[in-house]
Amino acid sequence: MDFGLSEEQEILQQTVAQFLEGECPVTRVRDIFDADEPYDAKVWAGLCELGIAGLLVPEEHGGAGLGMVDLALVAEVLGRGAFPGPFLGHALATVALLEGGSEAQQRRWLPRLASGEALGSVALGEASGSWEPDEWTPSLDGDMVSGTKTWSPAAAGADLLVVGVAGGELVLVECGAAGVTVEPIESVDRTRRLDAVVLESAPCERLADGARAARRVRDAGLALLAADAFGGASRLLAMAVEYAGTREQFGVTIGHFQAVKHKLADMAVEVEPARGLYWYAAYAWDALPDESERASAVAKAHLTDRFMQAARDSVEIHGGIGFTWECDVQFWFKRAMFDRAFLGQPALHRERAAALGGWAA
Amino acid sequence: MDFGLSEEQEILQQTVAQFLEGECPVTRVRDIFDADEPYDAKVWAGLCELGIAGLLVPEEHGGAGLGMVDLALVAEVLGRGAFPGPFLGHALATVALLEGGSEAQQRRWLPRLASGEALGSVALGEASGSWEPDEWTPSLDGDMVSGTKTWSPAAAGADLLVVGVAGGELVLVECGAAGVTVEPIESVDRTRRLDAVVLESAPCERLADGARAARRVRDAGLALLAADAFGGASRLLAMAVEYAGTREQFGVTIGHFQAVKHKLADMAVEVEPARGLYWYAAYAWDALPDESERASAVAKAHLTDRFMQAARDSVEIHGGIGFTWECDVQFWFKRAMFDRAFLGQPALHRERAAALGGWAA
Amino acid sequence: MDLRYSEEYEAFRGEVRSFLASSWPLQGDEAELPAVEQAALFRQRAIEQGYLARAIPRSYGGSQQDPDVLKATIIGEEFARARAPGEMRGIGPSMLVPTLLEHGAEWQKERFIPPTIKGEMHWCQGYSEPGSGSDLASLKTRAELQGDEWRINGQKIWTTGAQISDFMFCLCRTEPEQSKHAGISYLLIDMKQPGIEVKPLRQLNGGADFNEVFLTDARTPADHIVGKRGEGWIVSRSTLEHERNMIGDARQTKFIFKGLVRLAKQMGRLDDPAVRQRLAELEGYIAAHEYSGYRQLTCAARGEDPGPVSLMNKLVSTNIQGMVAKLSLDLVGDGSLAAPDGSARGMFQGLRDTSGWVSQYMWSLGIAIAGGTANIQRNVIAERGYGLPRDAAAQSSK
Amino acid sequence: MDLRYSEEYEAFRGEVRSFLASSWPLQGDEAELPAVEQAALFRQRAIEQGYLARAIPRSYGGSQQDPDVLKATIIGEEFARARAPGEMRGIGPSMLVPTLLEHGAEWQKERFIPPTIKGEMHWCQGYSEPGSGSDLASLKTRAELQGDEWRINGQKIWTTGAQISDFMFCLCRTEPEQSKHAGISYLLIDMKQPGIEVKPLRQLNGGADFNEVFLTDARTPADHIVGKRGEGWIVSRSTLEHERNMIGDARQTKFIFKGLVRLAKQMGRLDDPAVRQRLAELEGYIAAHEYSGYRQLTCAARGEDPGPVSLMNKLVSTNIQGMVAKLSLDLVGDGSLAAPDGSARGMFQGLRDTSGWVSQYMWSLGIAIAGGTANIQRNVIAERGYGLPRDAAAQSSK
Repeated sequence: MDFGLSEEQEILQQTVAQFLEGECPVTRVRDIFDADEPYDAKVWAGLCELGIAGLLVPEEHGGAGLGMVDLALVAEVLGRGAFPGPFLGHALATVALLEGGSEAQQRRWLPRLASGEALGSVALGEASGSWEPDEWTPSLDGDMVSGTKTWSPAAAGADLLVVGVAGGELVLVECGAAGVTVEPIESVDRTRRLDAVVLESAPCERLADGARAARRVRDAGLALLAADAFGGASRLLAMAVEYAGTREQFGVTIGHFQAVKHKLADMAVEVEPARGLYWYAAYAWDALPDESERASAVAKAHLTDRFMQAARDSVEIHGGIGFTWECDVQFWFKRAMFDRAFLGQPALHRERAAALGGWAA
Repeated sequence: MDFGLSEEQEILQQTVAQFLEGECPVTRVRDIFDADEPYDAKVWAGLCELGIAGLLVPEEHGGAGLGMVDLALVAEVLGRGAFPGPFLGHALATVALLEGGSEAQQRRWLPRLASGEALGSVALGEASGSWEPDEWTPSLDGDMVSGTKTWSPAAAGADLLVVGVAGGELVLVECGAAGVTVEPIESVDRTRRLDAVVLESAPCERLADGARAARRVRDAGLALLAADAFGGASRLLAMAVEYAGTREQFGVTIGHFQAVKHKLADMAVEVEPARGLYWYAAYAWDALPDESERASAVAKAHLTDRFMQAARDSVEIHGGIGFTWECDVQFWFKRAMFDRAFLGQPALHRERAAALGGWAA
Repeated sequence: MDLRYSEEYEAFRGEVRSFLASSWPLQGDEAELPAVEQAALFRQRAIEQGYLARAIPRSYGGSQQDPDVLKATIIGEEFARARAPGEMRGIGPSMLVPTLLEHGAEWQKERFIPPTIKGEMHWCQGYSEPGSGSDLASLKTRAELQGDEWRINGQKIWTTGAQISDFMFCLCRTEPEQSKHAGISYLLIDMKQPGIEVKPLRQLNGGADFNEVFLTDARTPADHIVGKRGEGWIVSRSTLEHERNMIGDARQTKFIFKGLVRLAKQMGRLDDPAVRQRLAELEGYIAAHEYSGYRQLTCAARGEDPGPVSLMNKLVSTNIQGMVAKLSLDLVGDGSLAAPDGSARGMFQGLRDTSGWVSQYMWSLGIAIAGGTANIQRNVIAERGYGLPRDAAAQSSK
Repeated sequence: MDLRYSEEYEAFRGEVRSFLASSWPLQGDEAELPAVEQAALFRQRAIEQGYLARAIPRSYGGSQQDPDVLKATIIGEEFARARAPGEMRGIGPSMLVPTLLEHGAEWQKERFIPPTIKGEMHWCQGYSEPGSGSDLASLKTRAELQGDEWRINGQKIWTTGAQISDFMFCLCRTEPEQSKHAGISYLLIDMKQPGIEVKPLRQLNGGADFNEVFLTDARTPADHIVGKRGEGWIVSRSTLEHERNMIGDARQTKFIFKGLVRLAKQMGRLDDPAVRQRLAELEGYIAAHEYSGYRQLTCAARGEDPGPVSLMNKLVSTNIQGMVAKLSLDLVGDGSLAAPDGSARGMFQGLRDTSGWVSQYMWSLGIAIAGGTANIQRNVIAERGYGLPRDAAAQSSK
């Protein structure tokens, strides 16, 4: 019985954290946030060199052969650093191939995804607000797919899109192909830009076990968003604590005021004990298949709500300055909005958890 | 446009408040709370002498001919003083006769109710949790009624019971009659004890316009509970403020601690601006029939929730001592539980308000 | 208690209506004028009738009416119904003018009030500084009297409308040897001069409704001081009170709540019992705030003190906006993945699309901070409303 | 990360199971003994096996095992599954014994520990006083050394189990000339003496789980002091830590949550989407608290510091109980019109009827107050967990 990190896992987190501090400190995040380019390809390439792109991919396909816990630990660090880049979509595309790809599909794509040579993303959301596989609408006609998806992360720069289609299946679409149009969306979180994808008789390939993979992709996504949310909320807490120790009002630092102290304590009590929710969701994805679906739903709903509230609290503690574009708090504020809405809002996943828990009168 | 009290109304409140301070201070409330007798008949008689029992009754029937606003203003004062006695049931029985009684029924009962010579009460609740008229179950067979009602306030000492029956009608039952059994309930709020009423072919008389009266009784009850809740919550706030100014910890009164100060400010902000909700509900009952039903639902839901929260907050501010039977806070804590549940919980009335507001997709 | 108006007031309402029927919209050639000129023309006529600028003496361009809250309410209602231009909004008419009436020199009233209430002179407020938000007494912008001019150096922040303003009313430290409040004066400064630089301050939601104002050897004549040297603190207090009332207006929260119900309908969520419960719970707060406003209006009309509730309007409004924001975020669904529209909505705009609501979600945080943070409000309520002791932390700094 | 147990631990679990299979319930004549004696007999055998009283040296009646959090967890799980008597509960084994082990004189350990862990000697705690709740350092109960005896005068409050206790461990002021913490000593006082009067304190929900204890010339021998004179504060701190962990147990909150879901089902409310949302939201907190417990358990097993989270267990648990209470009040419906059953449920009881839930609703307030109020917890978290400054109000009293 061990609910803690291995030495390797701690080193993994430290390595990624140090890389970000060096290559993508918050000043760089700000540049990218304000830039037209959706992310810094060099920083992403650096992360790929660290092996992040292929963390889950078996060694025979050129990856590190690690598990969802490891990937979620990385997601926490990326969330803490507000990493601007295509991590999420790439990770989920990789999961789709791992969980539902035929051997040929895996051989073709996994080595390139693992190395970062190819960038993957997913196109799951729809304008109707539907995220759940059984509500997807694009239709297949032989090897062609037609339909419109939205909220696809960094699709504009991707090579491969894993697209959710009618019947809760997944198909592979190459971005350069005919009939594929990718439209940038002005997204709230400029560290993780989103695109709309219009498919008009675009060539595609069905994933061998797409229905299963769709559910695994969703659960992985929920766990990774929960991890990101925990990392982001921790960072907001740390920033608020630091600010309370430096900002002076009425002749003392504002941390002297019990109202501020207690607000910080309440933030901490909301955030800090919730770390295990994403650990458990990721662990269940790896090792407890019966519990994975519910654990990831609970983790995503809870942690993304905590993240959003921490962002509001952090703005409040920062006062007027926290409300400005110049203040770094905004990066996490907007990441919180992303984490909370992407793949469906907390209420959706709470209702799923209730149903999965068999709660009925 | 005047949303304030008349001089007469202010005098009315002061008169009742002074009467309670003199005849039923909190020490007396404690005696009654701990006693077997459900209330002090002498204090109730004193209130009747002040005209409270007949406030709504037209002068021709021996009452004061005032309106629901006046009665609710009295209810606020009684709530503030945690008045232990049969005010609520008596008021609602009187409303039933006023709003649905035939001339003969009114002539027979109103003068005695107005003087306090007869005590009235209502039997509306049922063990199923139903409070709404269209869910009532006792059945009529000619001039006999059979069925079981519960949560009837001070029914044990009443002369007249107004009973909700199938079809959303009301009937008059005399308590001494054959087939009427009144069973005391161990109720949470010992200032307003409740009884169960079992009717086995008990003689009864249909109220001439019972269906209309049933709705008017409910709306009056909601407004009066809201008024009581405001009075009680204000008292809890005043007690908490006073305690914060006297209790010392760490060498200063606890009101010096910002956490305590801000908790008190938050209590005040929840309670104080909500006074107008019960004013408006009562005013609408008197003067704006189209708005009365919804206004009383909103007022009851909101104010009884505020009262309950103020009770929790007040216990917290009082610390350990607030948690004891010896501390006066308990009277209002338990009145809050009464006000919140009697005639249905806030969620019921919020749903009614939503439906009455035409909120539909 | 009677929410109807008495016959006298209904008669007054009739007068207002018939004035409006004949006066707005403008007819004939006048209807061809630019909108701003039409509004100015109409306002002048309304002032002559005694319907606008009622608290302002005729000598300063007002209509000099006896205070009557109910008449003012009726005028507000009828002008809104007729969509006629009402009182000039903004910080000049609502904050500077009352301050000048109370503390200004005669020449200041004559010079500044008429153009301000006509909308010909625009003002911004120079109170907050980067280092002093809630703690205004610690402000650092200095003004030194050199000959017949003040020379002002420092920085102001959160200055709404600085780019389009003609003048700023500004708190400056003029008596450096005096501590805290005692050394501050209230100066009127021409914004159109080389010593003043305005830099927009972009906020969280992408809009830029505030500014930083840098004062570098900015100048203003020696007599452009309101009140005496070192009295700026007292002079400014009445202005802050005005601001708090402005922000706390219950009509705004009712308006935004209607928008929220509309949003729930539009998103197909009004049938969800959980949403209905939350909306109905919120409505309790909205209605309470509205009736509390009626009650305070009545007290004002009667010259009575409504008690501590008058200190709570701002915090109530802030709390409501926080609840609205949270519910709206749930209602917009995926809409919160898209960028907000960046406009400064406060509660005044239509909020008809999800992008506007996302903007409002962020904007609600600014509301909580503007005009004194929620914590300062709580201190005020507890101390002034309920006699609780002053903050130990703040006292220890003295 | 592996929530399974290693082979070594699974083997240990097997040993525990086979011990239990052969040892509980008692067989033959032993099964006819009174329940208390059966439990005592079983506990003695479990101690001999090294399964109970593991942290206590053999010389004081314990089994003196190396600390192993996982083994302790397995023992707890298996004993619970077999419904076998576990570690003695209560304030003596959980609070006094660890304190004596750390600070007690040799003779004190020999005399008091063995009967306490066998359940033959019962203890109560004398810390709180009417005038000093959160602020223990201000306590007033005095003990004077007269010859070879302490004479104690004063009053204690919130003393659980005082009527059935043999001894009290009690904080008294022994050095009146020393200020605050410095003048306090930790005494052990026989409860069965004329100088002690116990008065039950009835609480809000009608039960009486606490007492007042009046000490009037109560006596205890001079050597019944733990630690030195004036060190009582330090001696008591470790005990308070134990209490906080006890109260914060995540298993309890999980247990009560299951009861809440059952209540919702029983009241026919599980189909209400608003109820489902609130339950599921609460479950996020419950699950977080549970996993946080696993993590802290792992840290303890590894000898690592889990960080500030270890300071939060009590407040997390209090917050959860507050949420549970509010939801339960909505679920019981009219049940909250009836009197609570008055029992001290904490989270240990079955909570199978609405009357029990109403009692729990009130009891949750006591939980928030016991063992340091929520505000004191917040101070501890902010100051010790995140390095924020101490309270100005509290400092100014020094």
